[in-house]
Amino acid sequence: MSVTNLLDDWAKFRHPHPVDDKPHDPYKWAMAIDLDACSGCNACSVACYAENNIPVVGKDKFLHGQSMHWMRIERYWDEDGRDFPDQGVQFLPMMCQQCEAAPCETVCPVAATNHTSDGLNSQIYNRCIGSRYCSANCPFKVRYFNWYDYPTTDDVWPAEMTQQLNPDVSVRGKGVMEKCTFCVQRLHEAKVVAKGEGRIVREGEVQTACQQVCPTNAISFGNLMDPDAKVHQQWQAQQVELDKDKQAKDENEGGSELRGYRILEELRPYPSVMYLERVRESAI
Amino acid sequence: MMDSGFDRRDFLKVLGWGGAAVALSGCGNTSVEDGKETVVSYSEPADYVIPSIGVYYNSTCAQCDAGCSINGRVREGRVLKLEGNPNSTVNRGKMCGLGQAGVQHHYNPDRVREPLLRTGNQGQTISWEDAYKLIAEKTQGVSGDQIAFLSGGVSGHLKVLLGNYLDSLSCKNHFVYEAIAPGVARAANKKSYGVAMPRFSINKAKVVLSFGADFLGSWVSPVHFSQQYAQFRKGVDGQRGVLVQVEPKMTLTGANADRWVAIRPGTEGVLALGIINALGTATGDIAAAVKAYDRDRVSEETGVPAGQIDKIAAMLKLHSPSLVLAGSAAEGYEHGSQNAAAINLLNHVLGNVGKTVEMTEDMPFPQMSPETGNTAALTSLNNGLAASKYKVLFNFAANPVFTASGAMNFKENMAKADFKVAFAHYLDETALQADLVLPLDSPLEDWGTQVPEYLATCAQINIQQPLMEKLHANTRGMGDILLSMLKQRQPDDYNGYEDYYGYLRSAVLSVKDALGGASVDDETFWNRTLSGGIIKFEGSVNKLSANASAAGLKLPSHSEAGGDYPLRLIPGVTASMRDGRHANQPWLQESPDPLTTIVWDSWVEIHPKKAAELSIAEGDIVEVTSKTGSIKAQAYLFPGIHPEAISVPLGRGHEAMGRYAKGYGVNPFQILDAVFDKETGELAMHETRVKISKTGQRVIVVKDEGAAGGQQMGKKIAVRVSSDDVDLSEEV
Amino acid sequence: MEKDIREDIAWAKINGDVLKSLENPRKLYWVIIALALAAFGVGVACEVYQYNTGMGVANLDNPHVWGLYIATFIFWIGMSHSGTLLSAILHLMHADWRKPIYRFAEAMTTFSLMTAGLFVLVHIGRLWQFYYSLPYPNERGIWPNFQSPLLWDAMAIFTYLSSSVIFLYVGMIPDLAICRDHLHPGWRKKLYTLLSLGWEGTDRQWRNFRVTYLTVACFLIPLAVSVHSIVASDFAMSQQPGWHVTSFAPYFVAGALYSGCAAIITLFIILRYVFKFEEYMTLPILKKTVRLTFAIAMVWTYLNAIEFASVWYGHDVASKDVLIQKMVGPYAYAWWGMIFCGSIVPLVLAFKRFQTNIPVLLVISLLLNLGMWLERWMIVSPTFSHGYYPWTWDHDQWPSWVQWGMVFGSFGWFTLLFMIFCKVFPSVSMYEVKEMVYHRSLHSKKGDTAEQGAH
Amino acid sequence: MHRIFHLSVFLIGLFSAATVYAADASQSAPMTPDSQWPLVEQPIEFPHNRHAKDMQIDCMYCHTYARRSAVAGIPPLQKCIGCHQSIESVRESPRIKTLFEYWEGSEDGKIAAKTPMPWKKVHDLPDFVRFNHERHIKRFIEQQNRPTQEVCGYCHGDVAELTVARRSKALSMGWCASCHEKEHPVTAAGGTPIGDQAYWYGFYKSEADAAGGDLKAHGPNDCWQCHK
Amino acid sequence: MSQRHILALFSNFDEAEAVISELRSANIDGFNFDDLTLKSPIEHHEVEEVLGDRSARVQWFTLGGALMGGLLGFWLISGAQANFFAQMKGGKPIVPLPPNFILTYEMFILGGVYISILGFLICAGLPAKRSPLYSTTVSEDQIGILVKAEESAIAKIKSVFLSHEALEIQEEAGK
Repeated sequence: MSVTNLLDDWAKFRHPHPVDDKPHDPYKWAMAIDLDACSGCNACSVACYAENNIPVVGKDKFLHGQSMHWMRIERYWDEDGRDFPDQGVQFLPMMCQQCEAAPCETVCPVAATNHTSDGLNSQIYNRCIGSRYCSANCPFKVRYFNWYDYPTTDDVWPAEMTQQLNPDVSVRGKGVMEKCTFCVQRLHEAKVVAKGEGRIVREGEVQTACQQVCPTNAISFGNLMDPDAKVHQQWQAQQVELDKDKQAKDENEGGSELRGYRILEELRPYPSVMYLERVRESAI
Repeated sequence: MMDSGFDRRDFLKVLGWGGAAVALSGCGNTSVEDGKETVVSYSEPADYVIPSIGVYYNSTCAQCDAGCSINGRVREGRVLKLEGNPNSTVNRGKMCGLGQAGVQHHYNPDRVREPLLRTGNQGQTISWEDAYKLIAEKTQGVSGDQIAFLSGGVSGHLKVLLGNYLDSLSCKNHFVYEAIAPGVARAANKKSYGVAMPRFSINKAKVVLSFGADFLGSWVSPVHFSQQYAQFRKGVDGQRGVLVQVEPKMTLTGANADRWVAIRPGTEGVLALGIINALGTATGDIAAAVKAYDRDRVSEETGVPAGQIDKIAAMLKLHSPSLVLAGSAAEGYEHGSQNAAAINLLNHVLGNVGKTVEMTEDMPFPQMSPETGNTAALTSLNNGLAASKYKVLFNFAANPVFTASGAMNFKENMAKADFKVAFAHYLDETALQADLVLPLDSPLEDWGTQVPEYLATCAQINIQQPLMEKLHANTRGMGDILLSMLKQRQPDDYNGYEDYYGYLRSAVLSVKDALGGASVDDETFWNRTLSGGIIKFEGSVNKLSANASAAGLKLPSHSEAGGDYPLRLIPGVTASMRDGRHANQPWLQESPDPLTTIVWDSWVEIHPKKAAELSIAEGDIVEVTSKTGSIKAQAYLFPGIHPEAISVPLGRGHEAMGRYAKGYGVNPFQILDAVFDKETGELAMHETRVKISKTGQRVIVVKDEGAAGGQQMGKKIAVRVSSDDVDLSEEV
Repeated sequence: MEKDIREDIAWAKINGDVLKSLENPRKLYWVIIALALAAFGVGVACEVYQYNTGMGVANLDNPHVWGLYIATFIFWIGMSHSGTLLSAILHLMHADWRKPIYRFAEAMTTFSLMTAGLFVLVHIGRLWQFYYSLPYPNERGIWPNFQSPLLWDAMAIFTYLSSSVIFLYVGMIPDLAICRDHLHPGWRKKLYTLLSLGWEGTDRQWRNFRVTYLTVACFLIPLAVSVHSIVASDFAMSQQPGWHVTSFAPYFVAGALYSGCAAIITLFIILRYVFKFEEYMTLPILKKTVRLTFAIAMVWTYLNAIEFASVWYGHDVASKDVLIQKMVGPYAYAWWGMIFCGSIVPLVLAFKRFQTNIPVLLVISLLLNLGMWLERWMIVSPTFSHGYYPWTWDHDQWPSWVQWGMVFGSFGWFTLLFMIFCKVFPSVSMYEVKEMVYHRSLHSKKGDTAEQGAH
Repeated sequence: MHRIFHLSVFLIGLFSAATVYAADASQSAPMTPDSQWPLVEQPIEFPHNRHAKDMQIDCMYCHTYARRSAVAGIPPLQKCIGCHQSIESVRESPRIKTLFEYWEGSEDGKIAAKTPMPWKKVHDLPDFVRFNHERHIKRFIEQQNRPTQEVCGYCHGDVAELTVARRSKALSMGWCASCHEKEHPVTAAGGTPIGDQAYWYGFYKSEADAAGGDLKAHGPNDCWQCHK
Repeated sequence: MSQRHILALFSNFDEAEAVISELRSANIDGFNFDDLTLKSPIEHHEVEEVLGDRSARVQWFTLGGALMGGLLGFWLISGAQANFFAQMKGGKPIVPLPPNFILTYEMFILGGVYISILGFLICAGLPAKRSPLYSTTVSEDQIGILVKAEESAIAKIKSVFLSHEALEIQEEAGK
C-alpha cells in the first residue's frame, strides 16, 4: 500500500535527517577514538580480520591496492621539515565513519547501502551489484571492493582455516562492496537479548571487536542516546554534536580546551566517529 | 557462559553445526535451496551447548611468553576468535595483534600432522609407538652429557616434567634459548635491584625516560604496559605523563613519545651518566663517576643536543616519581651490561626504586617458575655441537637454524649430532634438519600451565586448556609426549597418570591449599580453576636491594664507526614478527608495520639524508653486507633512524615453514656478527657493522601508505595539540 | 558559391544510387566487417575473462574503483548526440543541407548508445545481478534507489535510445516504401514490405508524418540535453573534488556535440568513399559540417577554460589540487594531450583550404575524437587517485590490458552494427534529398525568371 | 482505423494499469498460495503427524533450541532415544530400528555408535539470510500467547499433517515482508521501540505515549535485520 | 450503383494541382471530392492546400501521452520510495523531490514520444492494406491522383485527367 502510505504519511516521508526535532531513539551507535591513547599497534585491525571474515589478499593484490582491511592504521609524519620526527608520529585508526548523512547511500543504484534505524550505515552484500559508486563518493575511502572471488582463491581460506570463519557474518563473494559495520552482528545479538527482556541494550553489554581488543582503551563505543554510555559522556564533554557541522571547538579558535573533532566535517556527512586530538608535551 | 569444565573431552567431540562450507558459499545464490544441505545435529549435547550461540572458555595465549589470559569464543565445536580475559592482571581483557592471530597458528594449513622420520631427504610417516621406541633406543646407549635438550622458555608443569625427563636421562644439558630476550637487562637488574624482573609501574610515573625499551611493541609484556601507558597518559591526578624515548631507531614506543631523541648507537650509557651529572643530585662515588660526563662531552659523544639533555634533566627533576627503562637498544653491545647498569643507576639517583620500580612477589613453587631463555645458552650449545660433544639433540619451541647469528654456522654444527629430534608445529628450518619430527598440538588443543616471567601484581599460574577437539588426529601435546617418554623410563612413577591432563589435575590439586583452595573440595576447585583460567595467590614479597653504586662502571668512549663497514645494523624487532616464529600467520604478514606500513616483505630503513648521500631512493634493492654475510632488500626512507645506522626487521626471510612464510623477505639474523656482551655473553645484536650498496634493481614497495607518503596535505585528519592547550582533568 | 547538391539530379537516379548502396557489397565492405568482428571478439574475450576472474583483472583498486569503462561509456554517450543535432535541431532550423547526411548520423546515435550500454554492463561487479537495478515489481518487494544518478542514467538512456530508434524508423518509412517498390523480390523485399507498413505517400500520410516528425524532434532536443547533463550529474552530484562542478552539465553537452560532430566527419568521409555517395555527401555539405564542428570546438574550449578558472580562483583547495595534479601529476601527458587535440587541433578547421581537404579532415576528426576520449578519462581517473583523503592517494593506476581490450572491442562492435545498418537500410534519405533538390530547383527557377524580368 | 483506435485505448489502459500495479508495493510482495514443494528424501520418514497431532507433543519439546537461539535445531539423537527406549510398542518398527542403529551402531558396523542422523535441511534459506527463531517465538508465543503450532505454522506450514516436513511457504523476501508490514500490536511496556523503527519513533512517540505505549506498528524493516 | 477507382499519374506538381482544383470546381455528380487521394514521392504544401483543410491531430496524442507519462512516472517513483522497505538515505527525505522531478521529466518525454508515434499510426491509418490502384513510380518521381467515383462520373474525370496530359491512367476493372 505504498501509495496509501504516501498519502497519509506524506509529511514523514518528506522529513530530512539528521535534525534535532526527531532525535535518534532509543539507539544511536557511535564511537570515540582517543588519539592520545592510541599507540598504533594494529591489534584492532587484526581483530577486525578475525571477527569479520576479511580475506587476506596476499602480496601481489596488496601491491595493486586491493587490500581489504576494514580498519586501517594511518601513520602521519610531521610536516615541519626537521631531520628527525622528534615528536613521534601520528597514528589514526580509520574505518567507516557511519555517517548520518552518508554520501555513499544516496548514490547506490540498487539501495544496497542505507541508513539504519539505529544510526548505522548498512551495507547489504547480497543486494550489491558492484557499481562501486558508493566508494567513488566516499570522502574517507573506507569502502573495500571484492576484486576477486576470495572464498575460492588459493591460500585465502585453505581447508582448516575455513573453520575459523565467523558464522554470523556473510563471507563476501566477488563483485560486492564491503566495509566496517560496527560489528553489527554483535549489536544485533545484544539487541535480541535486550528485547527478550523488554529493555534496551545497556552500556558495556556490547563491544566492537576493535574496541574489545584495544590494549590502550583508545576506542570507546556505545549508544549515544544512553546517558550512562561512556561514548555519550565523551561526546558531551567535548561538546561535539551529531547534527552540527561546526562544533563549539571551531567557534572559538585556539581558545578552547576541547580535543574532540570529526574528520572532514566541513563536507557535512555528520560522521558517528569522534576523534580526540593527540596531545604532545610542550615543555620538552 | 563459562563452561563447568565437566566432560570437556566429550563435549569437544561433538560435531559442528552446518560448518564453514556453508559460511563460505557467501552471498552467491538467491534461491531457497531445500534438501541439498545436510544438517548434522549433536548426538549428545551438553546442556549448555546451544547451536548458534557462542560458548566461551578461558585459556592462556601462547603466542609469546607474556602470559596473557585469553577467552576463546567457541561455536559448534569450532574456536572462532580469541578475546582477552578481563580477570587477568596481565592483560585485563585486552590483547595484541599477535595474540589475535593465535587462531591462525591453530588452523594453519601447514602444520605437521604425522610423526616424520628422515630417510635420506624424505620425511617418512611413522607411528608414535615407533617414534617413542626410536627415541628410547637412541638415548639408551649414550651417557647423559651426550644428550642436549634445546628449548624455548618453559614454565609450569611442563618445565617440571621436562626436568624429570632429563633427570631420568641424567642429562644436565638443558639449553633454554630465546633469540630475542632481555638477557642483559635481567643480569643488570639483578645487580642493581636484586631481582631479574622487577615490576615497572609506568602508570605511577609522571615521566618515563626509556632507553630503547619498546614496551608498547615487543618488550617483556606489551599488552600489560600498553594499558599502564594509557593510564599514564590520562595522568595521575590529571597531570599527563610525559614519555621520552632515547634510541637510534624509532620503535612503536618511540613513535608515541612526546620527545623522541635520536642517539648515536651504543652511547646510551653515556647519556644516562650525563643526565645524572646534569641532575647534580648524585653523591658519593656516583657523583665521582659522572663528574667526567659534562654536558658538552656527552652531547658530543651521543649526538644529543646539550639543550635537550638539560631539558630532560629538568623534566626529571621537576616531576617525581619518574621511571627509567633500559631496553634492548641500549643493551645490544659489547658494553651492553655497562649501559644497562648506568641506566639503572639513574633510577636509583632519581629515587624511583621502590616507587615505580617495585619488587614482585616471588613464586612459592620455584620448580614451576619460568626458565627464561637467552642467547648465551645457544652459544654454549653451539660450541658443544661444534666440538661434537652431543650425540642426541632434542629441540622444542625454538628455531635456532633460523635465528642463530650467521657467524655461528649453527646448521653445520647441528649436523654433527647423530640423532636430532624436533618437537614442532611446522616444518621450520630447524625441524627440516632433524632426523625425527614429532607433531605438536596447537596451544588451543592442548592442556598446560604457564607462569609469566613478568608478574603484573600477585603470583599467578595460568591455565591453558583445549578450546576445541584436535584438528589432526596424530598430533600430541608436549606434556603428553614427555609423559609417555617418562613412562618408558620410570613406568611405576608415571603409569598412574592416564595422560598429561590427569597429571596436571592431580598436580594442581595436590597443592590446592597453597593455591587458596583450602576451603573447597577438589572438584569445585578444579572447575573454578578451569573456568577462571588463572590461579592467583599471594607470594612472599621481599624488598628490592637499594644497591646504588657506580663501582666498576666504565663505558668505552665512543669509537667512530668507519672503515669498510661505516654503518651500524639495527635488527628491528616488530610487535607482530618478533623472532619470526609466527611469520606463517597471514594476518600478521598482511597487517602493515605500524611505522613503515609495509606488508609481506622486509625492508631496509635508512635516513633520508643518508639515502640522499648514497643516492638511494625508496624501492631500490640494496645489498647490506657485514663481515658475516650479506642480504638484499628494498630500501625505505625513514626519518626515524640515526643517520649512522640502518635497520632491517627480524622475523621474515624464512626458507621453510609453509606457504605464508617461505620466501617473503630476508633474514637479518644471517648477517649478524658473533659479538657478545662482555659480562653476560649475550649476543650483542646491535654491534654488527655493515656497508650498503645499490644493486640497480628497483621495486614498488608494497605498503598501505598512499602516494602522499604520510603527509596530510593540509587537511585536518590526524590532529595534534600542545599540552598547554588542553585540560584533561575535564575529560571522561 | 558552389551548390550543396546538383539540382538537376533525376529523382530516379537518386533512388538508383542509394538503392545500389544496398546491394552486392564491395570487397572493402567485407574487409571492414571482418576487422570489426575481430576487434569485437577481443572485447568479448576480455569480458569473459573478467566475468570469471573478477573485476580485479582490470587492475582497478580501492579507492580507484572506476576506470576506462566509465570514461568510454561517457565517450559513446557523447558520440550519440550528433545524430540528434543534425536530425532534430537543424530540422527545426530548416537547414536543409542536413538532409543527405542526417540518416547515418541518426544511425550513429542509436548504435553508439547501444555501445555505451555495454560499458554499463561490463563495469558492474556482479553482472549476473544486473536486474536488481531495474524498476519492476518483484518478489523481494524492494525497488532500486531512485536517488542515484546512475539510475537516472539508466532511465534517461533507455528513453533516449528507444526514442531515437523510433525516430530513425519513422523517418525511414517513406524510404522503406521506395525500397519495397524498387527492389527485386527476396527476403529484403519482404522485410521492407513489412516495415514500410503499406506507405503509399498519400496526402493524409504525409500530413501526419510531417506533424509527428516535428513533435518528436521537439522532444528529442531537450531529451538529448537532459541525457548528457544526467551523465554529467553522475559526477557533479557526487562530493568528490574535481567532480562537484556546477558547469559540468553544459560542459558535458558541449563535449558530446563536439565528439559527435567529429565522428560525423569521419563517417561522412568513410561512407562517401565506401558507398560512392559523392553526389550527395558533397564537399560543400562537408564544409558546413566542419564549420559547425569548429564552432562547437570553440564553445567546448571556452567551457573548459571557465571550469578551470572557477576552480583556480575558488577556495576549494581539494579540487584545485586535483586540477594541478592533472597538469603535472602522473596523468599530465593525457591531460595535455586532451588540451592539444581538443583545443589546438580544431584551429586548423578555421582555414578554408582545409575545410574540404578530405585526408586532412580524416586525420583531424580522428584526433578530435581521441581528444574527447582523453577528456572523459581525465574527468574520471585523476579524482580517484587524488581525492579528499591523502592516505589513499594511489600510484598512477595504469589500466590493464583487459580494460584496453574492451575499449578496443567497443569500436569493433560499433562499426559492426553501423556497417550492417548501411547495407540493410538506405543510409541516405532518398525522399528528403528529392525534396531538397525540388525546392532548390524551384528557388533557382524563381531566380531565373526574376533575371529575365530585369531584361 | 477503428480497430487501431481501440487497440490504442487498450494499450494506454494497460500501461496505466501496470504503473498503478507497480506503484503499489504491497502487490509486489506476492503471497504465493500455499503449495507443496518437492518432497525431501530423509534417512527415515519421520512422522511429524504422529508426534505433533496424535501425541500432541509441543514443537519445542524436540526443537528445543528455537526459543533460546536463532536456529530451531534438529533434536539430538539422545532426545529421540530418551523416549523411544521406553516405548516397547514400536520398538521393532523399521524406522525405530534404524534410529537405534544410529545410537548403538549397526551390526555390520557401517554406522558407528552415536552417529548423528544425516538429516536434510528442508527450510534452507540462502546463506546470507538470517532468520531468528528466538525473536519470533518470544513475540508471538510468549508475548501474545498464541498456540505454538499456529505460530510455527506461519512459516513451516501445518506440520501436524505431514510425515517428513515439507516446505509449503514461499520464504521469499516479499513473503516475509507481507507479514512484517502488517500492523502488529506493540507492547511498548517492554520498552521495545515501535517495531524497532527508531527513525519513525520520533513521529510515533506522541501517539505511543497517548496510547499508553499500547499501539500497533509494523515489524522491523531495516535490511540489517536479516542480512549481515 | 457501384463505385470504381481510377488512378492517374502526372510528371509534376503543377499539373496535379491544376487537375485537383479543376475536379474540385467542376462538381461532377457521383464524385465526392473527399474520395480523392493524392500520392506523391515527397510532401508538398501547395498541392495539399488545394485539397482543402484535411487536418492532422497527432499533437493531441502527444500532449496526452506526455502528461500521462509524467504523472504516472512521479506516482510510480514516489510510491515505490514509500513502500514498506523505506530506508533513510544520506540524510535526504525518503521521498526526495529533485531526483523524482528529473525522472518525471524523462517519463514525460518517454510518454510523449511513444504516444505520438501511436497517434501517428492511428491518424495516418498505418499499417494499411494496399489501395486498389498503386504505381511504384509514385515512390520514384511521379504524382498520382486516386479517385473513387460512380461509374457515371468516371468518364468525366478521365477526360479531366487527359486534358492535363496524364502520363498514365489505371482503372479498376468494371463489375
